[in-house]
Amino acid sequence: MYKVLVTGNMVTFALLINSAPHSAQAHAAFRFARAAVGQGYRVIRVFFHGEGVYHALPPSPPGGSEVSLTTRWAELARDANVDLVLCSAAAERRGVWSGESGRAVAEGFRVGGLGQWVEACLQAERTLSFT
Amino acid sequence: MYKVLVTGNMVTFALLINSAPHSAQAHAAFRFARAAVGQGYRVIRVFFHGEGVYHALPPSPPGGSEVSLTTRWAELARDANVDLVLCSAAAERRGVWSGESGRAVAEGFRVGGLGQWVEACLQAERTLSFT
Amino acid sequence: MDGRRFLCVFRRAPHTDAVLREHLDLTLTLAAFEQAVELLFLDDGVYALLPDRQSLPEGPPSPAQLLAALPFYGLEQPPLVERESLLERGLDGEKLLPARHIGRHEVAALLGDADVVLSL
Amino acid sequence: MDGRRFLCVFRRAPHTDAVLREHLDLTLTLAAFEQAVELLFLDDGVYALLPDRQSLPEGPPSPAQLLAALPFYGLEQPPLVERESLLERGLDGEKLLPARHIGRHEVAALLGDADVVLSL
Amino acid sequence: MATLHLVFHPPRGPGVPAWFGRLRTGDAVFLLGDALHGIRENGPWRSLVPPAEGTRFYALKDDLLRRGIAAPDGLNPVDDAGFVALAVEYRTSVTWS
Amino acid sequence: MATLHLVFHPPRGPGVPAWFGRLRTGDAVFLLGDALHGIRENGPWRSLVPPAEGTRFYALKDDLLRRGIAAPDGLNPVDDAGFVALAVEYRTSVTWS
Repeated sequence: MYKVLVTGNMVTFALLINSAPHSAQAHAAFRFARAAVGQGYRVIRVFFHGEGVYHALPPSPPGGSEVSLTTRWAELARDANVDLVLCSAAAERRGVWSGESGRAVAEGFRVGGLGQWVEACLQAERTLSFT
Repeated sequence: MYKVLVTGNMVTFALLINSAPHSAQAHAAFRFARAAVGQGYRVIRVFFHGEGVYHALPPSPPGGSEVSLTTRWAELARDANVDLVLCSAAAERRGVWSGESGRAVAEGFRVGGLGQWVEACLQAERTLSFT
Repeated sequence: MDGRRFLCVFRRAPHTDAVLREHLDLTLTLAAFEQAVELLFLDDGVYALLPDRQSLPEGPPSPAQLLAALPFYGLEQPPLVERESLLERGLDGEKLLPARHIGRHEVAALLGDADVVLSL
Repeated sequence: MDGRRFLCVFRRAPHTDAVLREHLDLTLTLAAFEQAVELLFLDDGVYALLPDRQSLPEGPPSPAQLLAALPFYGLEQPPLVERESLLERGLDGEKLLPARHIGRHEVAALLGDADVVLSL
Repeated sequence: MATLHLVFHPPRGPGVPAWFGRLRTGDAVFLLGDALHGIRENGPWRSLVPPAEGTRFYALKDDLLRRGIAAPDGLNPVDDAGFVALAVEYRTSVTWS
Repeated sequence: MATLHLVFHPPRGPGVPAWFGRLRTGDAVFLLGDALHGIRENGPWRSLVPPAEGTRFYALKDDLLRRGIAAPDGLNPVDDAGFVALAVEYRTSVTWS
């Protein structure tokens, strides 16, 4: 659970993740988002592009000691209202999602277009790329 | 379709793929295997480890101009009897496969253990790593 | 929504099929939203600016073919390329696609003056 | 099945969580099949041989912790490390985990004399 | 306006890295993950910290601890909240990986 | 026994790459993908081909064509079947990426 401080007029963030879940960039992105939310900042959207779309594979049932980044992102999204958007073209190209077969992405993630990333860049006051 | 020449006493190969499908290494591995089979050599096993397990995500229904490496590997496996094995631990860690939920891997691929890679190394006369 | 100045930084070798294509799609979407967009090629990204020399083997479009589409999406200014990245790779003598050459010391100002930097 | 001499070459920086772990699992499986296995660390792989200095933050096991398990799987010989890779990274003065130091010119013979080389 | 440079890659040779030439006074450098190896005692980036021209260097305490690296003078160890504070302070950021 | 070296990475600086120091007489080098950029007319690896000590260099014709690179003397362009023939000829192979 992440405590969200309600404060006025705080900086907002949009994050671009272009790297697969087991990269240093992917870990840094999650730690950044978690800390930002914990400090009361708003992360309006995280956009998963390129190899980053592998984040949205539904995680295996818990059992081992590792909690996947996918699960941790989903929890953060739920608790702090972060919009996790997958690029549809990149996801389809990699077999992570298919519009036709209705293959599902992990809970907490949704599929969208590049336009949603542009919108996020225009709304947020800070944009960070984890690529 | 790949024409398989039947010849005696030819060199056998085992391939290790550690890279995601859109890498140069992944493409080189497929081209190598296709050519080897086309020349009548036997590729006894291809083992997908690390980021290589993303090869086994079921491809999106065809529509675009790109045919995925996943589909091409499956065709090669069928036509030339190549055993495509996914490392179960690496696949589970990345959400590509789950023993408990019965999530399926792409047609032509199967899930196995590291022991199957060792066996392939002991049987094959040549081992190549595409990592 | 206000207009912003975007700087898209291309840092990777372009021939691994989907990468350049996906990054350009993102850039073209910015243009479609009528944003001010600069493309900057540096480090291994500069290899994207090598022209095709002859007819190509079948396969995905070449970097040169992909970049040729930019003007049709309103990106009429040629991209920026960092001179030192070319030099370090022995590409300073090579014929390149049209580009505006800048020095490494000028990159800091481009980064700082943009509203949004996308590292691709 | 006959016995073969395996050379496992570790070339990547080890801290990106799953990578070293997965490569070591593969190596330990070779040992479990009673094969002759040498581990060779070079390029950015040599960072795996830095010992832990103090108690670590919570998280996945450190490279040093992972490597400490090798003897329990029958890999009692310390791994090989390439001297030039250490030197190029300024690690030649650092305290390292136990390893057998070899020169770059010796790597060719190791590669050629192995029955199977796995590049990890 | 000043930029926050996020560096993720380890050193690729003995020379000055390309990103160092793309800094200007007032910029900050955040070394992440394996980039920290650059500033080990004899690492190729050690002499760049702190540079002559007021660029500030930062790293995560966890990343330093995990790699057994003592922060040299001029490198500021921060926690995750410090990372966020930097992203607020600097209007743009760029990633070198 | 001789080894086939599969090189996938582009040059990382002006010097001699680490893999070059790991060759011995009789070994072969196969440059793949972006490694080809190393042997452009002024590329940092151009002078390594052909080396003094009988190492042979190979590349895929397609990779050369796609990057607009003319094969220098001492570099043998082959097709996919040629790649396989090399893997048969050399008993071990190693990948540098």
